[in-house]
Amino acid sequence: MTTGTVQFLNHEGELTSHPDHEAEISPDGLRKLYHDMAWSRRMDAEAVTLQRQGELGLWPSLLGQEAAQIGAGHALGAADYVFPSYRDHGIALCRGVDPLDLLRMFRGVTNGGWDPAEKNFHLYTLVIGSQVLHATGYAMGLAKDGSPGAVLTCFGDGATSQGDVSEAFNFAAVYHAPIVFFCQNNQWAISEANERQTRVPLHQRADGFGFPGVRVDGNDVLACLAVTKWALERARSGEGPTLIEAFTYRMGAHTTSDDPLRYRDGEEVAYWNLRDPLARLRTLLEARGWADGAYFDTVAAQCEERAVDLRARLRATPDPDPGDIFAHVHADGHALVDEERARFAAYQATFADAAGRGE
Amino acid sequence: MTTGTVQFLNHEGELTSHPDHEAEISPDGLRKLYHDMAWSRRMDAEAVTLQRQGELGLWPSLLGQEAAQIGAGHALGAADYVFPSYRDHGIALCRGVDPLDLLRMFRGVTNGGWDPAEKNFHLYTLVIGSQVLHATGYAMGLAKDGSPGAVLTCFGDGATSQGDVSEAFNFAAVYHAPIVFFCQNNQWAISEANERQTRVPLHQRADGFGFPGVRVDGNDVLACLAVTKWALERARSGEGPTLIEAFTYRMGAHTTSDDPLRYRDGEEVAYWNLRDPLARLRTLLEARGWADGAYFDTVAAQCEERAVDLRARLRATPDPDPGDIFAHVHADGHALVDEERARFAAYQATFADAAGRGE
Amino acid sequence: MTVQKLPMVKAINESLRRALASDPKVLVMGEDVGRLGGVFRVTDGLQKEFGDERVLDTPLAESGIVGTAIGLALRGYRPVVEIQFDGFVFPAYDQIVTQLAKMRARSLGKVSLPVVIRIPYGGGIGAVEHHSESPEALFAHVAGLKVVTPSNARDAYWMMQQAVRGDDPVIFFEPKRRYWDKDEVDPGATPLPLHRAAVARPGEDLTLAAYGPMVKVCLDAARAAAEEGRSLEVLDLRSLSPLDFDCVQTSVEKTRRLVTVHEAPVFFGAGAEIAARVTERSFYHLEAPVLRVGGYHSPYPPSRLEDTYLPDLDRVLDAVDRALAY
Amino acid sequence: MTVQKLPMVKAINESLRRALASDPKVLVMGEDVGRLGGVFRVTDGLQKEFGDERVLDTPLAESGIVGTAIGLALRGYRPVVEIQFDGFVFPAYDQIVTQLAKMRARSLGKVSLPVVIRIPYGGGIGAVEHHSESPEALFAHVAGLKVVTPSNARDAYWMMQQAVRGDDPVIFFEPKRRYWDKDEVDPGATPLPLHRAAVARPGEDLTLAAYGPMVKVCLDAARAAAEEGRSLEVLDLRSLSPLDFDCVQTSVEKTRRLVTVHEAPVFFGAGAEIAARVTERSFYHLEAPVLRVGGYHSPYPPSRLEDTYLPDLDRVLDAVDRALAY
Ligand SMILES: Cc1ncc(C[n+]2csc(CCOP(=O)(O)OP(=O)(O)O)c2C)c(N)n1
Ligand SMILES: Cc1ncc(C[n+]2csc(CCOP(=O)(O)OP(=O)(O)O)c2C)c(N)n1
Ligand SMILES: [Mg+2]
Ligand SMILES: [Mg+2]
Repeated sequence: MTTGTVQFLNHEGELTSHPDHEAEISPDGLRKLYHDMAWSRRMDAEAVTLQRQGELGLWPSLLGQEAAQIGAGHALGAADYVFPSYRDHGIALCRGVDPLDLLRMFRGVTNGGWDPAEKNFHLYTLVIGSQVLHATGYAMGLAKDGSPGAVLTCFGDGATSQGDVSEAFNFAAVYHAPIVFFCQNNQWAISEANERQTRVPLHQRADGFGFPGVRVDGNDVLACLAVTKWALERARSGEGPTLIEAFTYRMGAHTTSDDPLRYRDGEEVAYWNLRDPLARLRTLLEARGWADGAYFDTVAAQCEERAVDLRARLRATPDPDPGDIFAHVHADGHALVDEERARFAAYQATFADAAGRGE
Repeated sequence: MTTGTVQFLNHEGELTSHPDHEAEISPDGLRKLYHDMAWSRRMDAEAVTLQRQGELGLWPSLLGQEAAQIGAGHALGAADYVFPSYRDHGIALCRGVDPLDLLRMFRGVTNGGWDPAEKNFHLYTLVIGSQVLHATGYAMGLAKDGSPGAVLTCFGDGATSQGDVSEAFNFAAVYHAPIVFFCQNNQWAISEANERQTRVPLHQRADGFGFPGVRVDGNDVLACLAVTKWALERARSGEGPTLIEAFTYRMGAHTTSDDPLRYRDGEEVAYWNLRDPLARLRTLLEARGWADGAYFDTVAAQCEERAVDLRARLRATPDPDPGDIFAHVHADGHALVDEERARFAAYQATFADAAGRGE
Repeated sequence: MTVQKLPMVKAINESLRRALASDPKVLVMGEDVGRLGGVFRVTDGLQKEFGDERVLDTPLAESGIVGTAIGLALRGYRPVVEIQFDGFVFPAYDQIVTQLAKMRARSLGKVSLPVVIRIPYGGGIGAVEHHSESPEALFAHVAGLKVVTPSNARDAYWMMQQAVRGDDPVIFFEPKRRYWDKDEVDPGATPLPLHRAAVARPGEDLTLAAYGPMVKVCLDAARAAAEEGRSLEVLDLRSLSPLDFDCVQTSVEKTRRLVTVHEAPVFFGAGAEIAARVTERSFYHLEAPVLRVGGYHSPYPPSRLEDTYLPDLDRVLDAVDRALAY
Repeated sequence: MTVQKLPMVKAINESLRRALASDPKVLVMGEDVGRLGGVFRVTDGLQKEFGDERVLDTPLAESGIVGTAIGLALRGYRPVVEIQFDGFVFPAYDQIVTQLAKMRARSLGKVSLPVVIRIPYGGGIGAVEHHSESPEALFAHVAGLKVVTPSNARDAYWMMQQAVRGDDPVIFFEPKRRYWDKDEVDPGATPLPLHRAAVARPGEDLTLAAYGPMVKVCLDAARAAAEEGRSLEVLDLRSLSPLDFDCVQTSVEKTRRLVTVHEAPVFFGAGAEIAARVTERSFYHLEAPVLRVGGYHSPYPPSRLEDTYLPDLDRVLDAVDRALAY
């Protein structure tokens, strides 16, 4: 069992160490991490703006969770498979998912729509906790196949209260499944603070099911990367599941529909603003001379460009075909769906006819 | 946290001790415990026989779990409330429930039928794990009321896999509810041995939710009594929930419908036969001279008499009134149920008429 | 509270406030119902007023919420549970179906479970998946539950009062797209019995039977039809279990034609039960088969398609035309 | 396997054996399905033959079973899940309704979930609570699922073959009171398509539409009626979603009268959907309203009352009389 919270980069941007784990530190690697965190933040901000402008129905912002997600995302190997929740845009980007796919979902164009097998990144799951069981089953399948991959599944602190998540912990333990449970404890489940969800630190939950639980500083990308890598490696080498509690903070609202001022105070937010995951990495990079102002300007400009492109592509996204309502329900057809589709087409045609007759 | 398995009476009938707990030992108390264990075993055997004779549809035998149940049952105070599973006949007897009520249920006369509030003993619950949440809610209510009571809820090793049980653990922890989770780990969930349900000893599950878990020798009535008393006292005095894992053994079949020869070997059964909860207490009582042959004969005769009486009363149990189908669905009535009840009566009447006309 | 024009969210809020104030055993519990006042603000201010022993922010576990509510009810409390959205009731479905619905019968009437489960339901608000469903049939089929759904603020106020006061479990479906529609609420009025349907608009030529969010659509349809000289009667069923078939029968035996309207998929939906029973009751009165307008047999679509998926005025009138063509 | 007379348990057992043998991706999972071979012995011997990597004794958690089966299906497996009894499917209901049923649509067809969920269902075996229920309507209403139920061993064999080979989730209801009834099973035969209804007995005067355990009751009723000179046609629906309305329509347009029979409560049950749709399709052909025989709107009673609760020959014939009296 790992002791204490794993941290390699404190909020002052200084490197620290931990007896049980080791960080990989290279200027190149750190810059890449910084870049991906910056892009996920920029992409996220763009989505929030697009929602404000009516282009999206809703957006759950990852603001503050960039280190957790980019750290975990960088730990993944090509054969690994991710079962995300709905706020894991950073991991999606690491997997090579086109952010437009994420936006299309929150635009209401589709309820998912990307091919999970293409990037080994499953569809977002909105029902809290459900995907954790899917992930466990998938991991059981990996083991059956003798596959070299492992599964990483993401969920929030609130999700740990769901029976499904406990059942998944237990199935994973019993079947010794190659899986990493990656819990982003961002302190809040909408308006409910951690103490409404749990009496003890969440990584401790794993003890009761018989596998290790580790808390990492979720705003420290190096710690998230190192511990997730370690846990994935454990999984791949047949040592079973691990629970990682990435202790982080939801700096923004739960979603664009939420108003956190109703339930949490500015002091807490201010405290966490000082612990911003990007700022501390930037401090480190600058202090070591591994990146300078020009580098950060370039990153910002690149992100800006991509954000502009993303916005343009989103705006150009056509509305879905009404036929989608019927097209994908079953693989082998279903008489009633076929009948309804036909009737729907006939009904739609009456409007076309009416329009045609100039009515 | 209690260390190791709590035991005060080993399977050779010798008294042992434990650093964290203390047994109450008095000849009178031990005789009472022995008596109640003997009666629960005898009653249970009678029920099995009655099932074989077609008087009951099914019976889940408690054989082997007498110490766990009578120990826990004796720990209860009058204000405490029990949420049993379906095999907790021993606790039912301790609470003063008429065993006929239990038998009526397994005869198919009612799906429950007794008034839980009368003896503070809830109806049996057949859906694995459900009652653990009810118990937790009830305990939350006790706390709200400032009641001096606590809740004891029973469930099996298999039940710990259900999401509901984990959710109950968490609710109880978060609300600091006055509840004792009494898990009778009888090693088997029908045909599935413990290692199919959990990777670690079950009492450990509590750690992850933030309250103590204790393993007791479930075939040692003294240990079960002492630890349950301690846990109930903790609950009553505001120290929150406790999980007790009573490590015992289902000596018989899962139910009268089950054939354990299909899935477990005689060696295991023989091993546990040596650990019979009644035998060891009898050994102790005899060794200390606290009971002699005459005492045991009297107990056996008393049990026999009551069994005969129980059998007679069961046989005299009338079949339920068909009107029961409609009578108790709603407290405030329901138009459809009323309509169906009326139609049913009219339909039944046609047979009476037909019979009346000699058809 | 005096007579006021209130949106439905506020009407339910006032009704819960009254319930909490008048009976110390009433509790409100659910995710985010306390400090936040619920994602729709239905429970706004209640925790502040009654404290967190009466208004409980619970862990994120619907089965746990309903399961502990059952336990609290056994202890004499009267919990009003909020399920945050329709699509999230299913983790609690086992507790509702096997425990909440059956415990009274199981105890031969010795135990009652006065638990109200509030479920904001239905579509039309541009939400993401699982936030727009209409699972009422999945509860109406289950014996031991009562299932109601107001269509307007006034009914919402009163039906909540009645649901909380009753001794039976009630699944209380709140049409979220009508949350902000206002109506006059008079806390001194005498309400209709909880399970009585209402004639929302009288008419002669055909009956539209609807509930919850679709009552407004039907009223709009009736107004549109009136302009073409057709007189449609609109029934607001209000309760699905029990369902006021007497009211439907009376209406249908007058109009001789019936169209049912709901958002839920037609297949195995409420319209089927209404059609079957009314046809049985009024076989010789019907001049056309009961026609059903509802959702398609596909998962609720992404929001950009919901206007296509949901019954609207045109689809209702199309069915009216078809029924009148018989 | 050659042509054999088999009880339904054994027919399903053989069908699963064949499925496991012919496709290494097929898995069997559930509580007690391995070492014990299931409480009804449906999976008897399969773990011994195929090993515990193919036939899994799972932890006691239905949501976990279905949830991990979904994950296994995403990984390319074809799990056949056993729910031990009808009343224990509800903890898995959330996974079935919100995940299993919807994932294909959610992915715009990129993902298929070939998961079969076997549920022994129905009453008549003198069991304790939760062991005799008929929750099929609660699945048929849910888009994205297929719901089937054989009435005899031969169909059970073939329908299981088809369910496992298909790429869609199938809820496979097994009428446990017919588990021990024998029928000839020919593994070389050509089966009826999975979702096609069958005319179990042709007749002229009235149609009885049933499925699963009630087909036998209807056949018995038809035989009894024949003695009184009444010719009843019995349909074995076999599939509830989709439901073969063409078959029902054809029959009803011949007989002009229809009685539906199922064990599940009538209210919001399958009979309602059949009545509503057939009445719409064949309005002018019907000489009587569709009558429905089924369970009452009360929780399934204790076993000593189940004979009273369950539709039987008398109740079917009573409905037949009433329908013919129109
Ligand atoms: C089963 C279920 N219940 C309720 C909700 C509504 N809901 C959406 S997000 C959320 C809070 C989730 O908190 P957490 O798990 O901590 O994740 P976070 O949003 O903080 O990333 C809730 C209650 C849901 N989506 N699913
Ligand atoms: C939700 C649910 N699933 C399945 C069953 C069927 N079943 C009845 S008892 C049992 C095993 C229970 O084992 P355990 O919890 O260890 O209790 P024990 O019977 O050993 O006392 C099972 C699977 C059930 N009753 N409820
Ligand atoms: Mg959170
Ligand atoms: Mg057990």
